[in-house]
Amino acid sequence: MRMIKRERISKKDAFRIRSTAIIGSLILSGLFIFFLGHNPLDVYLSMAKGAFGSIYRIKDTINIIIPLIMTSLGIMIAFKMKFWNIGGEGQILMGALFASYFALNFSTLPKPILLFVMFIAGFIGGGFWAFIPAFLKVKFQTNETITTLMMNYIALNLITYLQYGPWRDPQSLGFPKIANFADSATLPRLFGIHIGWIITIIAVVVITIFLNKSKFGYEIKVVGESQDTANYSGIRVNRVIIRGLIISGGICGIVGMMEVSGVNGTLTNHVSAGYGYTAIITTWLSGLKPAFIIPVSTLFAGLIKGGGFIQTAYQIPQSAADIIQSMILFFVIGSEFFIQYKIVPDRRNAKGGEVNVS
Amino acid sequence: GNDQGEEPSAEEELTVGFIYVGPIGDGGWTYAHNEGRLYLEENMNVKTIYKESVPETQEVEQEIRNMIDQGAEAIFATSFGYMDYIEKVSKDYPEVAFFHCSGYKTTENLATYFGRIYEPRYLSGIVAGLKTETNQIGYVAAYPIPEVIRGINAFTLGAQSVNPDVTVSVKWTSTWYDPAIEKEAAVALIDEGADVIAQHQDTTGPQQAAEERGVYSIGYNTDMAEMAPEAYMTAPIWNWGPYYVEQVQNVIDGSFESHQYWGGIEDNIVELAPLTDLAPDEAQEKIDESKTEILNDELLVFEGPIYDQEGNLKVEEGQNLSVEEMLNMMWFVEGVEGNIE
Amino acid sequence: MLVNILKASLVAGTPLLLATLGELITEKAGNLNLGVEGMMLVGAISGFALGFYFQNPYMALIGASLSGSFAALIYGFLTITLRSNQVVSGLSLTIFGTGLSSFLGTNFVGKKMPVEVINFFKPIEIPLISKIPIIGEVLFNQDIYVYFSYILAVFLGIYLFKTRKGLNLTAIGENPSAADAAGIKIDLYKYIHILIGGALCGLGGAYLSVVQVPTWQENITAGRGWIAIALVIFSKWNPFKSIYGAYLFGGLSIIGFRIQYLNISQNLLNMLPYIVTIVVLVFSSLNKSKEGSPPKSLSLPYFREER
Amino acid sequence: MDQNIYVKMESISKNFGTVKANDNINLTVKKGEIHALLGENGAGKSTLMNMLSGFYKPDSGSIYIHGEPVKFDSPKDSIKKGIGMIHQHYKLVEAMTAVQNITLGQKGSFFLSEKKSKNKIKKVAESYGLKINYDKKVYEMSIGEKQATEIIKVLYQGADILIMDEPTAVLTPQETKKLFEILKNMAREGCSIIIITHKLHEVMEISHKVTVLRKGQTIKTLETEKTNSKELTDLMVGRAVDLSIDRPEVEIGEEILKIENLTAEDVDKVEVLKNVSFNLRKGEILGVAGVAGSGQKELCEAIAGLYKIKKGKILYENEDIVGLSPRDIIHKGISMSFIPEDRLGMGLVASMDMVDNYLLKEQHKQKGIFIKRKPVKEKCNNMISKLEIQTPGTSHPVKQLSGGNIQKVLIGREIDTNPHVLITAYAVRGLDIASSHTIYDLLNEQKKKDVGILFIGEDLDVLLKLCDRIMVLSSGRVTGIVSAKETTKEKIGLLMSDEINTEVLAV
Ligand SMILES: Nc1ncnc2c1ncn2[C@@H]1O[C@H](COP(=O)(O)OP(=O)(O)OP(=O)(O)O)[C@@H](O)[C@H]1O
Ligand SMILES: Nc1ncnc2c1ncn2[C@@H]1O[C@H](COP(=O)(O)OP(=O)(O)OP(=O)(O)O)[C@@H](O)[C@H]1O
Ligand SMILES: [Mg+2]
Ligand SMILES: [Mg+2]
Repeated sequence: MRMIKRERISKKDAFRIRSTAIIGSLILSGLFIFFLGHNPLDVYLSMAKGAFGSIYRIKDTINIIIPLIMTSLGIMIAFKMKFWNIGGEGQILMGALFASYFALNFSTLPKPILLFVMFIAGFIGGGFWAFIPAFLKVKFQTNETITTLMMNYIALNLITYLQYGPWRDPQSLGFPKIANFADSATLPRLFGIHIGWIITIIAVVVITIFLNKSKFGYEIKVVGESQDTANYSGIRVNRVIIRGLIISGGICGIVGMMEVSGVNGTLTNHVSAGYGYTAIITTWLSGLKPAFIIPVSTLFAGLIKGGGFIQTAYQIPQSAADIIQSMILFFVIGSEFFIQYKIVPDRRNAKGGEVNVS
Repeated sequence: GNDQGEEPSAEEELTVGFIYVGPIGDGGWTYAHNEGRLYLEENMNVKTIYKESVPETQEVEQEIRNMIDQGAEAIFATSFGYMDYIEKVSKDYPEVAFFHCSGYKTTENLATYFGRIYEPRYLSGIVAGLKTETNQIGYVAAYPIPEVIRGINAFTLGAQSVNPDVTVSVKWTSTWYDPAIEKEAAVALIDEGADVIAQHQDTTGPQQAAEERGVYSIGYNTDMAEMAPEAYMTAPIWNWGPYYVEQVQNVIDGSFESHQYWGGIEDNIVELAPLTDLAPDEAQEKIDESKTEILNDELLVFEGPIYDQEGNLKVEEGQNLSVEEMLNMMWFVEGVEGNIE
Repeated sequence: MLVNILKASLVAGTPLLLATLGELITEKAGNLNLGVEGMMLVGAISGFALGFYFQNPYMALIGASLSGSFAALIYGFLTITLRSNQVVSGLSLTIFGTGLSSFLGTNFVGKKMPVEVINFFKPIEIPLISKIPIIGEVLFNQDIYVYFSYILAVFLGIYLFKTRKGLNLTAIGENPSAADAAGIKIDLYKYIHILIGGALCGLGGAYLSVVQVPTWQENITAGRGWIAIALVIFSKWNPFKSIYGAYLFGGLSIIGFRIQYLNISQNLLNMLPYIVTIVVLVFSSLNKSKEGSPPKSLSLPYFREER
Repeated sequence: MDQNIYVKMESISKNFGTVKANDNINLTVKKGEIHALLGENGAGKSTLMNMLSGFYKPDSGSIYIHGEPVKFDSPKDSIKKGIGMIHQHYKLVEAMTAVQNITLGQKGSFFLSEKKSKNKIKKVAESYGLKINYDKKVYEMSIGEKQATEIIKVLYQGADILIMDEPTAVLTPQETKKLFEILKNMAREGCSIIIITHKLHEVMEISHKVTVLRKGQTIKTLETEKTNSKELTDLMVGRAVDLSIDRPEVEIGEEILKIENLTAEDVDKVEVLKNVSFNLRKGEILGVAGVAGSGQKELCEAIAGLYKIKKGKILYENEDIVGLSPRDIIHKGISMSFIPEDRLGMGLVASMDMVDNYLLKEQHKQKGIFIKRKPVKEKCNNMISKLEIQTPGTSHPVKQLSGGNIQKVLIGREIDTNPHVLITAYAVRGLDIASSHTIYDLLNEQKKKDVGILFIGEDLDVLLKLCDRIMVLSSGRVTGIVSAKETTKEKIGLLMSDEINTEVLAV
């Protein structure tokens, strides 16, 4: 047997391969669930119900889908430039922090104005947090994987510091809690979900157009493919990287703003909820295409939600849900191989023998 | 809807939900609550469901709704940060009884509960005060919040009640949960001369440090005797089970009412773990004495005169700290070395 | 005081050093494995569980390293044989390792490592040299795990820079196609080094659960795996330099307890290691020499027939 | 079977997707024979050799080495059978020294001993008259040195079957001559050598036999002595072709580009251009000759704004453009086009299609924040038909095109901007004869449009036939500028070897 690269694969075949992978992973996880003493089918059904089984749950799941899509969009822009931004987590936190500053200190502003200010502040907070590694990268060629990761920890400690120190709500009996936002700082709801979903839909459309049709989106792609070429063709590479990263981080920052304003109603060091890391996976699984980010994020949110649900339903520990989630991931990731390559029988050497390898 | 995983049992048993902030395997705070849940299951014919590692975000609301979907009629939420979310949800489900640990907001059907762990901490201070030879006790603590500070103060007062020369040095770790870091903090304290280590942390890291360095220790949350047999003397511990049984019984009987519960030693929700052989000989006697006084309300831990670190008189002779003042305590008593920052 | 800080830094740096070395040789083979945290956790629980069951320190070590390798094998199969994206495979491995370790660990919470194991890992004074002022106490009065880790770093340094196999490995990380043309078995090398890397990460995790705080607690590594990944870059893919990196970082993570009288918020002090990492990275990137740059093929899959 | 038949490949086929790279190819090479492989770009030469060296696995067919059937699963298997290949793109580890590269993958003691290895390597190398600096890192090496390292590596592995894929494409005539001496030497010692080259005179000079491939098929194997360039070309292309290079007479116009005392340094502060001065006039092709690494690349990049200049002036229509970035140069409307040496690394984006590659230059002309692809698509289609570019369409990634076609896309794009100055670096490197001639024709066409062309070349015959003047660079200095009609290969060769000849500077 040997493998060869596929030239092209039809959508149907690709779909077939991916579905096979998912079914394979379900069978394997099913065995695992079976050994835990449950009926796998029931558990899967329960997962689906847990994620999409009622209006409430659908809303809850959408509350995860929104930040996942937005963060993936942000990270994708950086990834297009081959700038490995794994700092989504910190950028979300900083966006949340900046937005919270206005929510806490300017709550008397009229609601639309305050929300707009918070939105911009969120963008700036995340953008600023991404700007630092971007600047270090273009100025000193500092490895961005590490700097963005380190920035996550710094942001987390900064918020913890504020939460336990200067920003602690004096009314909370000394508990380390930042005050709840006033109504003027709370995102309005539409169909029972904060309007972040509208922002998200707009963002998907805008970013799709931005990447495919705008000059800047085009420049981002060129820089990602080859900096030498970009330079040669008159693109200011450093500037594109810095601007691109500000947008990338800014979008993550908006996630932070939406989470504090639309979901939690206050700032805590949990707002990022791991979206910055999960989005790396969803971004990659969607092949850096905005349109695919939506279904992938939806499935992923379902997996998170459903996986959490079976703990209460079956007392299957959270850790088992993580194991199932990672098994599904392993299969899906591995299946990409069969989309890119084909295994064919080795038909060489009709007459010949083996090479005599000592 | 009701999509329980298991077949409903013959009799209509009550379902009780627990929401934990950490993993039940933390060996500390959540572990102690989960022990309470198991105690409840053992002692009553109820079904319990739980969810671990629920962050203090809006996710709490979701988990509560999930549990109610599965028939939960009583829900215990065991972290302060859940307060606002649980307050909100409690209004949506007036038929469900909610219990929130360590918070202060109540509604018609939302009660709060907590324990005066500072009482057993005071008692554990006595053990430490008697044991120390260097008169320097180390205290590894997570975050400077009133709950922790109150414990440190009570501990210090307890130690001083038997040994006026004692100082308690505090090291903040900025984490509830990192065994290695907590251990390192304790090691630093030992290096600075402490010969007894106490902790307000959720892992046994500090116990380990004491064990290794040949000094003595006071645990927290649960009995940690097994973890550091050559260091551990006792621990202020949580005992949530009886409260859970009592309250669930109330729910079954239909006698549940919203309340603010802050139980002490007399309620059996907090206690001092049995002393080990390592505790000084006279400790048991001293403790029994103080414990009786506490039970009789003769001894109140924060009873004047109490001076703060700068020597200012904070509580005058004959005065007591009010509950409010205790809940807002952000100062150290005299004899504590460390900053609240 | 200084001696104590240094000694504690070594202890705090040991899990980091082992994991850093594990990731380092993985990256030398051209594979970026972001699953260090997962491998450490799997190693930590397996080390604890086996040590506990068998009351035997060797079983703990074997358990930790084999389970780390097992986790690495999943990653290796995905990225070597199936040529999957390394970043995503590694992240998934972290999810898997975190889940698996806490799943397996449920029964071990609150259990204590038997004395046989604890005694085995007590500090051992090395005769004579432990009497050298400062250095002796810091370097030669530690547990055998600490000795093992820094000796291993030196061995790995020699292996990478002075042996034929090390040269071949470096070539694979730099230019797999050239290595292939030179007749080096790329996949075999990758598998072996990724598995060894996993074993070292597993051992790093087990240092926490078996030696440092000999108990099992969920998520016992508390993010150290990520720091190890940073330390590989910090040490410029040089095992010798990873010694200072790990100990410096270990030191920074505990220095706060030693200078708390300065009255700086612990939360702010906690940022220190991360800020220092960035600053050091910036300074080291000022030096533009080709030495100490990442393996060129890092995180790129290799397919011989690809153009 | 005959032990003297070192290589026998029988009905070898290999497909890449739908591309039939090799279709039932046969090849036989005897002991001591130098066998040339000839064919247009994409004929399948490299593919065939990659199968012989274990890099690719054939879809079907048989291979016999020294009469024994073999089945290679990796290059390791082929090395064991005494096959060594020097690839079109060198397989060297940049960050390692020559010794390290050569010892790579070799059996031996566990610990490395540089000294012992070096002595052993030296012995092998010197027996073939090869000399290099063994401690130099590959990234510091000139192309010639890299090649020598590759050859030594293969010899050190004990190969008696040597495959060289376009070894001379990047060498100067002197270096080529030296290489051929070595190859002849090796053949005498009993090695079999397979060499791929696009230069017919080299085939005639060195080979005993030549096999012509076309579109993946074996066309014919001939004895070199019994054939000639004309026949080979016709076999290769499949029809009769004209191999002469035109030099259209155009009235040389006014000066458009003037370089004065240009000096530039590389990152290690070594001067790579030293006081370079020359001028370029409208309607002329100024050739630049020199040993590889004499500063040609830096000169082009400096003019295009891509290389930092230490001192000196670059006057474009009397305006100094030193210090301007490529973007500024483009935005100022300076009509200058640069066709870089590294087409897929600098001139084009490999994974993008033709339209997006065209946009690299075109986007600057479009107004607004959006990109308009429609008009560009039209231009691309025009280009395809005008330059006869072989491609499935404008939305096909350029990396999937053959080298010649990629080069046409690049040149076509640059020419479409109607430049006044056109700078090309190694425009025909790696291109087959037919493609090369298309490029020459394109350049001549531009010349007729009064464009000033700076042509960096490596083939002196081509420079002599195509250019109006030739400037020679040596170690970053201009050692002479001569009129192409009045000079000879020998004279230029002399200038290339570092001796300033003030007489000829006067031209
Ligand atoms: N790894 C590969 N993947 C896909 N297609 C390939 C690959 N290698 C070669 N091809 C295709 O196979 C055909 C033959 O290519 P090959 O490189 O063998 O030509 P060649 O004769 O060496 O040409 P050149 O003179 O340009 O080097 C071309 O169409 C080429 O695009
Ligand atoms: N020399 C030129 N020829 C044609 N169009 C030009 C030229 N210079 C600028 N333009 C166009 O004018 C517009 C504004 O120019 P410019 O590129 O400076 O925009 P910009 O927004 O400042 O770019 P950047 O974001 O890179 O700074 C752009 O659409 C650009 O393409
Ligand atoms: Mg501009
Ligand atoms: Mg070729």
